[in-house]
Amino acid sequence: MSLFNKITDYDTVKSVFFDGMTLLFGGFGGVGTPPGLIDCLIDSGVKNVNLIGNDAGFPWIGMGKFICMERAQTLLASHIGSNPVAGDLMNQGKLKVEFSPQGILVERIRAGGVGLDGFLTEIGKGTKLAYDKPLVKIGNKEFLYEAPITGDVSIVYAKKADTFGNLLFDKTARNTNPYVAMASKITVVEADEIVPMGSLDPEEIIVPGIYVKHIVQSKGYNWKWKWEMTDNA
Amino acid sequence: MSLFNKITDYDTVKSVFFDGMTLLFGGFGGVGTPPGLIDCLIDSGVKNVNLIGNDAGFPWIGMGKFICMERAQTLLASHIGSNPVAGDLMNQGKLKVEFSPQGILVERIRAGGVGLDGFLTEIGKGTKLAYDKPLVKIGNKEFLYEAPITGDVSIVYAKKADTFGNLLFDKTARNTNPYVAMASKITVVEADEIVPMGSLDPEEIIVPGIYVKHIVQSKGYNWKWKWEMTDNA
Amino acid sequence: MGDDRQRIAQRAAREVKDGMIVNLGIGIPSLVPDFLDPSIQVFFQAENGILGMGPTPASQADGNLSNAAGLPVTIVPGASYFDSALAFGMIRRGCIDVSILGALQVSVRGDLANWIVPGKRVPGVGGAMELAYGAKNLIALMTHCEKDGRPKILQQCSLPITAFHCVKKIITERAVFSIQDKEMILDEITPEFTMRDIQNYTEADFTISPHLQPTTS
Amino acid sequence: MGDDRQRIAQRAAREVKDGMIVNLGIGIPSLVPDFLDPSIQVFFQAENGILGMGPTPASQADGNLSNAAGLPVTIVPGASYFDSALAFGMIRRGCIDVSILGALQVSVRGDLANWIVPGKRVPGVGGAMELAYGAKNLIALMTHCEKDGRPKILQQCSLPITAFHCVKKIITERAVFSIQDKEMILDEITPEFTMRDIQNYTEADFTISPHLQPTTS
Repeated sequence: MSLFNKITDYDTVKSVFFDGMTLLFGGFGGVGTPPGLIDCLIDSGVKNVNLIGNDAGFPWIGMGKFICMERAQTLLASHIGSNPVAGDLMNQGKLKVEFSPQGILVERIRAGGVGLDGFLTEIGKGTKLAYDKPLVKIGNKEFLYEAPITGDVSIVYAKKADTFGNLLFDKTARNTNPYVAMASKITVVEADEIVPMGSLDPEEIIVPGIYVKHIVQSKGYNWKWKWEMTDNA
Repeated sequence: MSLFNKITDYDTVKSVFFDGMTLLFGGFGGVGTPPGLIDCLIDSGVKNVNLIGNDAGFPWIGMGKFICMERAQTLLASHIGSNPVAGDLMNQGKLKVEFSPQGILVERIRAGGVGLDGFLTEIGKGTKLAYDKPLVKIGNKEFLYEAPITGDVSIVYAKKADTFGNLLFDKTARNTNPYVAMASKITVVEADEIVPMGSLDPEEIIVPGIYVKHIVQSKGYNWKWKWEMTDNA
Repeated sequence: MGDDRQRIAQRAAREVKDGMIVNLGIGIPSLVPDFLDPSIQVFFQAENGILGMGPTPASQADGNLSNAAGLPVTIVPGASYFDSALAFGMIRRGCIDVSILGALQVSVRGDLANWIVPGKRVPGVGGAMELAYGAKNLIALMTHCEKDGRPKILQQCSLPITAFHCVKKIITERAVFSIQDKEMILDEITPEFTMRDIQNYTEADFTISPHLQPTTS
Repeated sequence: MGDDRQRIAQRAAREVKDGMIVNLGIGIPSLVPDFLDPSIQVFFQAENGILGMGPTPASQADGNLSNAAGLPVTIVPGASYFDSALAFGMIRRGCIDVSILGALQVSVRGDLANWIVPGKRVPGVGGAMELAYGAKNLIALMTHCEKDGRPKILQQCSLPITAFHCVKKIITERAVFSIQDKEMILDEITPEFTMRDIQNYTEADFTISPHLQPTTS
């Protein structure tokens, strides 16, 4: 595992996960959530995980698969409507869900990823989502303080990675992945294609490899999208 | 000047500049500062301009050319060492210079460009640069509050623009340009190449055209770099 | 009910003008593109990371090209992909000319409630707070009443608020209201409904526009 | 003087180990690559927006490919370009293994002064504050004294501070000091200099390492 060759296998990645860890995951409605790493997370047997990501996926898609197993203790997300199981677990007290405005959440992850100590915004002021957030007065105006987010482990889905971990993404599968990749102590990338260093155009790299610890080869999405199903079963 | 065709000429751009405006400019040591727009700014005759950018360029390079004409009243930058004229004007009281840490400055411009109300950091705490910045206590820690920066006009140098204003940049000429492009009421882009909509790969676009108001054709750098000169005259 | 949703979307489509940057929420707003004047050119933004979204693909949908609801889309010439931080940067910065959102309730002052029905539905807040904060114009679409007839246009929302004082226009299958200076004005009534149909099923106080019109499609 | 700068850079090069991410400041630090062990592989980061910077081009320099000092450079395989916000994001986030900066003064507790001589030189602070904050290891390079012999390694800096308690090592043409727990330790003396040469020209209190060595190149 040198600076310049970070390719590994799913078995090695399993040992990166641990009970009670804070796990950041890329993806938006499952699009851009790394399918092989979700299975790897499930196989690892870890529990009491604190999840941070855009949403709860669908029950059979993305992080939804793991959430449905009741092995997450908390979820910080902007939306769980596509995964009714998450809502049920929340209402039953089995999953503590904290909601964040979607763009604020990804900015908080970015703040963690770029080493800033949080930011101020008026978004959400006066709503239930703001109840425990510090108010900061600057001049005559009051703002909500949004704290930076960092994790123990981040899982990310890339279209291409070189062996150093330089990443680029595919269309809307980019979404939160670039900042999720920057915000944890250990970042694991699942890539559709792994190429030698020097094969990527330096202009097209979205995430420089400096943030990446492990790279595994993807076999692509292993779930059906909702719109691919003949019925909603 | 429709949403989908923003190409114009330098004469039209002149009328965008005005006395006392706050002007944000892209570039790092002159690299990525739009040479044609600097000349256009000079030709426009405006004065008492409030400049915000990474540095003061060199006396014959980048924003340095304009600064040497004593038509800027303030400069917010991280570095002016490459333009001794700027230092002289500062020491003579003819140019009010405020220094910011380099990465903090570009983050402040980004904060303005993405509609956040500033951020917190420990960088610069206790130094002379922090003298008038609010201190914000979160938990037991005190941070400097860094305010967002926005401008009246931004000038930006792109490698390619399509007629909508989608932009991409060339190597290290990217630097602060993407965020400068987002942070003013009016953004003017000088591009080495202007192409029809649909000619750019949607993945390679760095700045979506939504931020751009005017596009002009560049003739490239019209100054000699320091390392191209036979002596330092 | 299906008809109502179509009718609301059809009326909402008239708010979208040539050259606009438009963000559509999930639910009824996602039907708006079906009713756009084909002579106008607009750019649809999606908060997962597209500017220049096109219609649903006729075939061969791509799992990595979807809108913010996770449904497959296409792109138009001039489109760009970016990360969601930039997508919301655009929204907060005021680059969206009109945002059309589904609503659960709207108050007389333009407060929007659309993210949770405590103890029952928990969709989550998504990007609605940012859209309410940043969009130049925010239009709320909803059926006029609950299924049991209870009004959704209220003096005060009973559901948790998404954002305060943000809705500028409400479009239902019965009427169109605008909200100016925290005051609600009835601008249009759908021809099949009477003034009493509106008054009895709208809790919020409103004034009637001197230019009151029948809603045309 | 030219020799001193080369000598300092040559010693500093030994601090750069295989597999490191390295950021070099302007001035003496920019000479460090000339002295690197050719058997090691490192990545140089530049705060204008490169990871994987290579040497000065032999010919055909590109005006749009420069380091943070504005001088032409090249890139190595695996390099990437990015904006300066991300460049400083890496720096603040602790991705830089070693940052080697030029200094005007360093205090006994590792305070760094390198951005302004009030009323005289006004270079500006550049990226030094962020590097001092974020780099895992910060090494300050400077000549041991002013031209008139006044020391630069002080109990307290007289020049405005760039960042407090950040310098971990000082390399001059005369000596190498490390700073641990706000205490300064003399680790090496260049063979041509005596202990008195160090003591007389260093204002800061320091202890002598039990492993004191002559500096080798």
